[in-house]
Amino acid sequence: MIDFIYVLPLFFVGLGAISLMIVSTFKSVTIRKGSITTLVFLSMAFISNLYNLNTGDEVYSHYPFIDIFNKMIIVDTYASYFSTILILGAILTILIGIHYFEKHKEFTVEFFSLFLFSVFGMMLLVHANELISAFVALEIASISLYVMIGFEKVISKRIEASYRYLVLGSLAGVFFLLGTSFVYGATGTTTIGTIGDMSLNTFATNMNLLIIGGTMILITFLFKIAAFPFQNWAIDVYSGAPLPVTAYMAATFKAAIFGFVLRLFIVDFDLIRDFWDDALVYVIILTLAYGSFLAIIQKSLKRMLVASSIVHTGYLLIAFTSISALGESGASSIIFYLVAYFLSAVGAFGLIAYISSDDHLRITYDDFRGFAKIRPYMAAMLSIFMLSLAGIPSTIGFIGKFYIFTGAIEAGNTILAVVGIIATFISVYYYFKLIAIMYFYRSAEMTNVPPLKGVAPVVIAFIALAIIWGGVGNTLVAYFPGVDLLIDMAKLSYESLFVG
Amino acid sequence: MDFGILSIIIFLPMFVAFTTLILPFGAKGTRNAAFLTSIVIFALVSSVYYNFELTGFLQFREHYTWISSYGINYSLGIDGFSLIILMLIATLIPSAYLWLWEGRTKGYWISMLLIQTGITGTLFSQDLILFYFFWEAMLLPVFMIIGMFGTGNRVFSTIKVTVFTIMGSLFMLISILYLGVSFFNEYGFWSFSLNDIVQINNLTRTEEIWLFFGFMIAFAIKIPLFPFHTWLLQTYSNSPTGGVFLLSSIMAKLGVYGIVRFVMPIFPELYKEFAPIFVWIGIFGLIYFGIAAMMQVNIKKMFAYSSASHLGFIVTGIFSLNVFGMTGAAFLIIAHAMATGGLFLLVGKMEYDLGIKAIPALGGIAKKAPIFTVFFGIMLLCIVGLPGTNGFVSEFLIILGAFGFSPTAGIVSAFTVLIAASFMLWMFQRAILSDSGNDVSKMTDLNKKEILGMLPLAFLIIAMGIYPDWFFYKIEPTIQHYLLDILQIRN
Amino acid sequence: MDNFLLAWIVLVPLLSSLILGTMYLYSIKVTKIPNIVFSMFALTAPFISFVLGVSFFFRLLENSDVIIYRAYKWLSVDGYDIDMGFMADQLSIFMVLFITFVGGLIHIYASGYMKDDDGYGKFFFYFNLFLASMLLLVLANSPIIMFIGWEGVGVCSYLLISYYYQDSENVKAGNKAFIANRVGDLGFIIAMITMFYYAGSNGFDYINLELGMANVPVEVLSFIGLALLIGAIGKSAQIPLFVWLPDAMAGPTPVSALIHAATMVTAGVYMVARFHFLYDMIPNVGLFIAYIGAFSALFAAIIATKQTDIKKILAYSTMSQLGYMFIAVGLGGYSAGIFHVFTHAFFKALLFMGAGAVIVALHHEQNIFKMGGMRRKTPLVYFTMLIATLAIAGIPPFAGFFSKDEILLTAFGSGEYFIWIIGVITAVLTAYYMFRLLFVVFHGSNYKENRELHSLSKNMTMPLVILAIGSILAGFIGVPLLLGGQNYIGIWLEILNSKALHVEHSIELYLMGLNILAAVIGLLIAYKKFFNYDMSKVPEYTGLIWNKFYIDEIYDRIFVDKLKKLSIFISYKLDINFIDKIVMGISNGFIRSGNVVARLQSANTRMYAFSMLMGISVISTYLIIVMR
Amino acid sequence: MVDIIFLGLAIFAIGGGFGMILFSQPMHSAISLIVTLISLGGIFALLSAPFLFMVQIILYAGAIITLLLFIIMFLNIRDDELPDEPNKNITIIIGAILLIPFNILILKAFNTFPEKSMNILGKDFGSIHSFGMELFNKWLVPFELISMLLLASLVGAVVYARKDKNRDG
Amino acid sequence: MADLLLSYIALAMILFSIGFLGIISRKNIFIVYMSIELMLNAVNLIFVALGRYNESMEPQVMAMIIIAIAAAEAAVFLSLIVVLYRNKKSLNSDIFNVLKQKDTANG
Repeated sequence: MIDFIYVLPLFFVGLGAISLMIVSTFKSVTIRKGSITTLVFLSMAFISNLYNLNTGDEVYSHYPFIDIFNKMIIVDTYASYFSTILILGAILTILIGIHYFEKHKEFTVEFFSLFLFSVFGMMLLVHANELISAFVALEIASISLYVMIGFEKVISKRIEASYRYLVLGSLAGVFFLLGTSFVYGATGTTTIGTIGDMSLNTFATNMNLLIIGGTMILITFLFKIAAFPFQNWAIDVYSGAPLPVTAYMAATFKAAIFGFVLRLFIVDFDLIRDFWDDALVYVIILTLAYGSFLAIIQKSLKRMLVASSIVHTGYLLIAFTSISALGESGASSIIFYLVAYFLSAVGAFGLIAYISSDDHLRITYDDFRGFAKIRPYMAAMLSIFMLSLAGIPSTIGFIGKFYIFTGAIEAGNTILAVVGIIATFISVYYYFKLIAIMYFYRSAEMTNVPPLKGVAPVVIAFIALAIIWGGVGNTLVAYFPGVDLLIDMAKLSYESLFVG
Repeated sequence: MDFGILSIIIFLPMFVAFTTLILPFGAKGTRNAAFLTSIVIFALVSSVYYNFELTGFLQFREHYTWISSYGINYSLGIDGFSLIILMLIATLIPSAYLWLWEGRTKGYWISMLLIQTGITGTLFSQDLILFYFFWEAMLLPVFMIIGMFGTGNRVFSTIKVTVFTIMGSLFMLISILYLGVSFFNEYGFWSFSLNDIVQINNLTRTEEIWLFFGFMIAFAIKIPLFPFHTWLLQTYSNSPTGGVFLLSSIMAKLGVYGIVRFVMPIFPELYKEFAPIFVWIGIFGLIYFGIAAMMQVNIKKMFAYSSASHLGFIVTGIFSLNVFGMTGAAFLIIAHAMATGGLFLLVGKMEYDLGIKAIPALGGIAKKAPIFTVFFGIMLLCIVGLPGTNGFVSEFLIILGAFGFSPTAGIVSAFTVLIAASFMLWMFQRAILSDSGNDVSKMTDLNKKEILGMLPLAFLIIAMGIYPDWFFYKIEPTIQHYLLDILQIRN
Repeated sequence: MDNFLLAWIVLVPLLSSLILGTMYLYSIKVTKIPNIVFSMFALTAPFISFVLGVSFFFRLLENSDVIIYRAYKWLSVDGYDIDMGFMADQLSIFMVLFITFVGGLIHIYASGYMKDDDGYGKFFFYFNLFLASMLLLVLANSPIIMFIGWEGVGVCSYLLISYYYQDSENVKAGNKAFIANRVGDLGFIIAMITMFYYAGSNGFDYINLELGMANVPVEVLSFIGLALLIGAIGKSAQIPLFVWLPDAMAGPTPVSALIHAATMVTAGVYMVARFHFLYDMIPNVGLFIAYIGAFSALFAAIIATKQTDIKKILAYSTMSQLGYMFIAVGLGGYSAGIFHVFTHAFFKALLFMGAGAVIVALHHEQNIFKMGGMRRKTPLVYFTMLIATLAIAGIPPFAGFFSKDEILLTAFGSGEYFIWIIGVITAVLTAYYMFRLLFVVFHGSNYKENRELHSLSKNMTMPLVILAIGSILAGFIGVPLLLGGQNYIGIWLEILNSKALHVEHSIELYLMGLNILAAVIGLLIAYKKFFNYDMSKVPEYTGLIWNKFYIDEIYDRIFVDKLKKLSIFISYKLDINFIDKIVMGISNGFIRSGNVVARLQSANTRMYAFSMLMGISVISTYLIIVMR
Repeated sequence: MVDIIFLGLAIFAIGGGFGMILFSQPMHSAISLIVTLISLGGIFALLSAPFLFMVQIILYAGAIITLLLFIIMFLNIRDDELPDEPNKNITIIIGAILLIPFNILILKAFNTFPEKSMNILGKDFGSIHSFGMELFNKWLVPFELISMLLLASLVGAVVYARKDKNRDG
Repeated sequence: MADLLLSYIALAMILFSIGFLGIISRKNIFIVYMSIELMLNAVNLIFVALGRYNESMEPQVMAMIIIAIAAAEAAVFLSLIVVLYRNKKSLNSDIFNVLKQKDTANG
C-alpha cells in the first residue's frame, strides 16, 4: 500500500486529466468549473506529494511496485522536490491564468485536460528512471503543450508557434531516441543507474558510443531548454503561445527537463560528463550572447522575457558545468536557480497575462508608459519581478545568481562567471527599461487594464513577496523557511540520488 | 533577536518608508515622517559618536547568521572612517529635507528614506555580500528618484547611469565571489566576512591583480574616476535636487569609502603597489575635470565636473599612503559633501524657481536673493579651498600627503588651488552676481526653513576650517591603524 | 600675562565684521538699520585693535622678547601639531600699528565716502573682515596661519573690488585679482608644504622653522624661496603677476586706499621680511627678488606716465613703490623695505583719499584731463595731495624721501649698481608722473566751468589732514645718521637685519643729493609740460605704453584663450565624442549584434532546422576530433 | 541470399526515402514513404522481428500512412497550391555535406563492434509470445504511459480538428 | 553484408539523414511530417538491429513503443496540418512567418 502512496501524486494528476477529458464533453462545465477541478486535483497531488517530500532531513529513494514497474519509476526526495516545484508551478499558472482563460473565448475545458496531461508528463519525467519511459513522459508533456500553444487556433501566431514547436520538437525528440539507441547499444540497458554501472564494465570501445548517445540526448536537452545552437524556436514559440502557457513553459517545463537531465547526468554520465564540459563552455557563452543580444532589441515585452529566458538557460548551464567539479553544491545551485527563475518568470508572465487579458493587444514597452500612475501596485510587483530576473540584491534572483557564479568560480570556470556577469549587466538594461518606462512617464498610455481584484493579483502578490523573502529571508524569523531551507532541501534531494 | 543601534539606524528609514507606503499618508505626512526619522537618526548617530572610543578598530559590532550554507552574515560595525561619513550623512539629510520641503510627492520621500537605508547599510557592512547587497539596493531608489522626478532626457540618463554603475558593481561581485571561493578552498568553510577574507593567502599575484581591479572598477565608476565619468554629466544635470544631492555628496563618497574599507585591507600589497597609478589618476582627474568645468554652460554639469575633480583629489589622498593624505581625504569627503551638497541644493532652488540651468541665462541673482548669495558664496569658497573653510584644511592635508608620496605629485596637485577658483568664481560672476539683463524676477530668497537647513552646513564648513582638530581626533586612530596594521607602512 | 589680547587684535575686527554682516542681512530683509549704527560697530574695531597694538608695542619696548599666544591646537596629525598661534615681535607689531592706524583713518573716510550707498553695512562688513585677515596674516606665528590671513585678504579684496557687482566688469576685475593672487598662493602653498616636509619636524611656527632650516640643503631652500616669492609677487603685484592691480581700481576708492596703502599689497613685502631667515641663506634668490622689484618699479613708472585715469596712475605708482620695497628686502635691507612700507602707507592712503575726494566732488569723474583747476575748489584736498605728492616723489623732508633714500643706499651699498640706476631713473619718473597728475588736476584750467561740486563731508577731509601730517612726519623715525638723526626703525627692526652696509658718508651724501636731484628733474619736466595745461585738449594716448605693453592681451592669448579652448575641447569634444562614444559604442555594439541576431529569427522552420543541423554538424566534428 | 534480400530492401528503402524528399506532389512522396516503410518491415523480418514486421506493415504503412493519404486527399490540394521550391536541391546538397561528420561519427563508433552473426534466429525470438512476455513483464510502464500519450494526443486532435464554435469566418 | 551490424546502422543513418534533409529542404508540411516519420523509422531500425545483435527482445519492445509514439504524434500533426491549411490556405511552411522578428533597435 505504501507504494501506492508514493505514486499518489502522479495518480491524482493523471486521474484529473482523464476526468476532465471526459467531462469536457458536457456543455455545462465552464472554464471556471474546469479550472477549479484542475486546482482540486493539483492540490490533492500537492498534498500527497508533500507527504512524499517528507520535509525532515531524511533522504530516501524508492521504486514503487518494483515487480510491475520494473524500476522504471523512482520516487525519491529529489523527484518529490521537483514534483513540488512542478505542481506548484501548475497551480500558480492556473491561478494566474484564470482571468486570461475566461476572457479569451477560445479556451475550453479540454485545455485543462491537456494541461493536466502535461503536468502528468512532466512529473513522470522527473520520476522516470528509464530512458524510453522518460521519452514517453516527455512526449506526453510535449504533445499536450503543442496543442496548448495552438489552442486558440483562429490566431495565426498561435497555430504557427504550435507547428514550429511540433516540427522542431519532434526532430529533437528523434535525437533523444537515437541517443537512447546508442546508449542501449553501448551498455545493453536503458535504465538509469544501470547505465552507469554498465559503462564501468564495458570495454573502452563502446565508451565512445555511450558518449555519442549521451551527446544526442544532450542535444535534445539543449533543444528543450533552448540553448545555443538550438535556441531559434524558443522566441517564436514562447511569444506565439498564450501568455500563461508561455509562463508555464518557460518556468515549469524547463524545471522538469532539468529535473530529468540532472538525474541522468549525475547518476549515469557522471564519469564521462566532464567530457562535455569543455564544449558546454562555448555553448554557454553563445547562449548567453544570443539571448542577451536578442533581448536587448525587443520592443515587445513578451518577446523580451522570452529572449531573456534563453539567457537564464545560459545561467543554468553554467551551474550544470560546475556539477562535475562540485557535485552537490553545483546541482543544488541549479535547483535553487530553477526555483528563483520559476518564481520570477511565472510572476512576470502571469502579471503581463493578467494585464493584457482584457484586450488582446501586443504588449510593448511603450504600452507601459506611465503604468505606475494608473496601477501602482501592479507596477511595483512587475518591478520586483524585473529586479529578480536581473539579479538585483534583495530578491531571490540575486541569491540564485550568487550560487551559480560562486559555483562556477569554485569549479574553476571563472571565465563562465565573468561571461555570466556580462550577460547580467546587459540584462539590467532591458529589465530596467521596463521599470523606467513604467515609472518615469507622467502620463499613462494604457487603458483597459483590469483592476486589481480576483485571485490572480493576489497570487502574483504572493509570488512577489516570496521573491523578496527569498532574497532577504533568513533565520531571524524563527521557524519560517528562508533561503537556507531551500538550499538544504536542494542538497537533500541531491543526496537522495545516491541512496537507491 | 535584539537589534543593535546600527541596525536601528539602518532600518528605521526603511520601516518608516514602508509604513507610510502602506498607511494612507499624504505627501505632507510622509515628508514629516521622513524629517522626523532623520532627526531621530541624527540623535542616534550622535549617541554613537559620543560612545565611540578612540581606537582604530571596529566598534558597535553586530553579527547574525544570514545564509549559513555560504557563510553570509549580517555583520555590522564602524570605525573612525565610517564614523565621520555617518556623521556627515546624519547631518546632511535633515538639512536636505528642510530644503526639499515643498512640492515633492510621496514617492519622492519614500525613495529618500530608502536611499538612507541603503547608504547607511553600505557604510556599516562588514560582510562582503552584505555590502554588495546594500550597495546595489541603494541604487534602486536613486534610480527611481532620478527617473521619476528628474528633468531633461531623464529616462535615458537614468538607465545609462544604472547600467553603468551596475556594470561596475557586477565586476566587484565576481571579485567578491572569487574571494569567497578562495577562502573556502583555503580554510574549508564558507565565509564572506571581511575579517576572514583578509586572511586569504593562497591567491596568486595574477589573480590578485584581477580581483583588485574588479573592485576598483566598481568604485571608480561610482566615484567617478577618469575615464569612467561620462555618466556623471547627464545624470547630475537631469537629476532632481534630492537625487543629485545624495549622489554627489554621499554616494560618490561611498565609492571612496569602499576602497578604504575593502580594497585596502584585502589587497594591501597591491594597494601599495598601484598607489602611484591612482595618485596620478586622481591628480589627472583633478586637473582634467577642472579644466573641463571652465567652459561648461550648464551650471549643474559644471558642478558635476567640479565634483569629479575633487573626488579625484580625494582618491589621490587615500592612495598617498600617509596619514596626511588619508586624513585629508577623509576631511575632504566631509568638506566636499557639505559644500557640493549645499551648492546643489542652492542650484536646485534656482532651477526650481527659474527653470534655468544655463549660466548665460542667469545673472543678477545676488540682488534678488542676498541670503541665497551669502550661502552660495560660503559653499563656493569652500570648494575653492579658502582657508577658514574646511575645504582648505583638507586640500592642504592632501597636498601634504601627495608631497609625501612624491614631491612632484604634491606640487602638481597644488594646482587645485588655482583650478577650482578659476571656474567657480567665473561662474559666480556670470550666474549670480552681475546683472546681465536676464529676467530673474521669479527668484525668491531663502525662507526660514531653507536658512535653517543651510545653517548647519555653513556653520560646519567654517567651524571645521577654523578649528579642524576638534573634528579630527576621532578618526586619526583609525587612519593610523590602516597605515600601521593593514598597510604596514611607517612614514 | 595678557597674551590672549594678541588674539583679540584679530578678533575685534572679525567680530565686528560678523555683527555687521548679520545686521546688514537683517536690515535688507527685515527693517532698515540706520547707517550710524553700522558706523559705530565698524569704526570702533580698528581703533580697539590699534590700542591693543600700542599696548603690545610698549610691552615690546620694555622687553624685546617675542610674545606668543597659542589659542588652541589647530590641527594635530601624525604627531605634528599646528597651533592657532599668534606672535608679536617687533616686525609684526610695527605692521599692526600702522595697519590699524591707517586702516582706521580709511574707515573714517569711507564712512563719509560711502554714506549714500545702499550696501553701507555690507561694505564695512567686508572692510573689517579684510582688516581682520590682514592682522591675522601679520600676527600669525606659523606660515599656515599666515596663509589663512593671506587668503582671507585675497578673498576680501575680491569682494571689495567687485563691490559694485551688478556690473560684470567690476566682478571680472575682482576675479582677476583673486586668480592672480591664487597663482601666488599656489607658490606659497608649495613652499609651505616643502618647508613642512624638510624643516617642519620640530614644529611649524617661525621659530622652529628657523631652526629646522639649518639642515636643509640649499637647493631645497632656493626652491622654497622661489615658491614663496611667487606668493609675494602675486600679492604685491610685481612682474609678472601685477595685471590685477590696475583693474582693482574698480572698487570704491576707500577700497583702493586700503588695499594699496597699508594692507594687502604690502603683505608680500612683509612675507619676505618675515622669512628673512630663509632669504638670508639664499642671497641669490634675494638678488632675484631685487631685480624683480627693480624692473617692476621701472615698468610701472613708465606706464604711469601715460595714464589718464587718476586711480590707475596711483595704482601704477603703488606697484612702482612696491618695486622699491622689493629691492630693499631682496637685498637684505629689510628695515629699509619696511620703512618704505610704513611711509608709503601714509602718503599713498592720502593720495587715494585725495583722489577719492576729487572724484566724489566731480561726481565720479576719473579722467584727470576732465578735471582741472581743482586747487581753488577744494583747497584742503589740494594741499594734502601736494604734501603726499612731495612725499612720494622723494622731496625732503617729506616721508618718502627718507625711506626711498635708504632703499637706494641699500642697493648701492650692496654693489648692485644696475638696480640702483634703475631706482634712480624710477625716482625721476615718479616725480614726473605724480606732479603731472597734480598739475593737471589742480592747476590746469577748468575743464568745465561752473559745474556744481559735490560737497565733501568732514568724515572725508579729517583723515586727509591727519594723514598729511603723517606724511610729513613719518619719515623722521628713520632719519639717517648722516643727517644727525637716529634710525629708530632700523633699531626697532634690528632682529631682521643681518647685513651690514658699508657706504662711506661722502658717497652717501652724494647719493642723497642725487635722489633729490632726480625728484626735482621729474618735477621740472612735469611742470614744463603740464603746469597750466590747456584742458580743452584731452591728449589722445596710443601706443605701447598707453596699452600697458599689451601685457593683458598677451596673457589672454597665452593662458586664458588656450585654457578656454582646452576646456571646450574636453567638455564638449573629448568627453562627448570620444570617451562617451566608447561607452555608448559598447552598448550600441550590443544593439547592433542584436539586430544581426534578429535576422536569424526569420520565423522560418526550415532555417531553424538548418541551424540545428549546423549545430549538430559542429558537435559531431568536435566529437570526432576529441574521440581519437 | 540474405545479403541480396537485404541489399534489395535497402535500395528500395533508400530509393523510397529519396523519392519522398524529392517528389513535389505530397501524394507521390507518401507512396514513396510507404515503399520505404515496407522495405524496413522486410528488414525487420530479416532481423528476427516478425512481430514488428507485422506491426510495421499493418500499423505503420497500413494505418498511419493511410491516414496521411486520407488527409492529403481530404484537403484536395491542387498543383498550383503547392509551394514553389527552387532551392530544394541545393539545400539538400549542402545539408548532406553538413551531415557527413555526423554519419562518420556514428559509423566510426559502430565500426568497433565485434563482428557477430546476424542470421535469422528461429524459435521464439521476436514472436508475439516472447514479445508479449517482454512487454508485460518489463515494459509495462512505458506501455501504459503510451495510453496516456494517446489520450493526450486524442484530446489534442479533437481540439484541432473540431469546427470552431465562435468563428466568424 | 546482412551479417554486419554496421550495414544496418549505415542504412539507418542514411534514412535518418534523408529525413533530416527533408526537413531542411522541403516547404511542404506534409513532406516535413513524412521526414520525421522516416527518421523515427531509422531509429527503429537501429533498435531492432541492436536487438538482434544482442539477441535481446528489449529493443523490439522499444521500437514498438516508438511506433506508438509516432502514431500519437501523427494524430496531432495531421490535425494540425488541417488547422494550418484552414487558417493559411497553404501548405508552404515558409509563409508561416507572422512571428518573424520585426523589431530592431537603433543604436
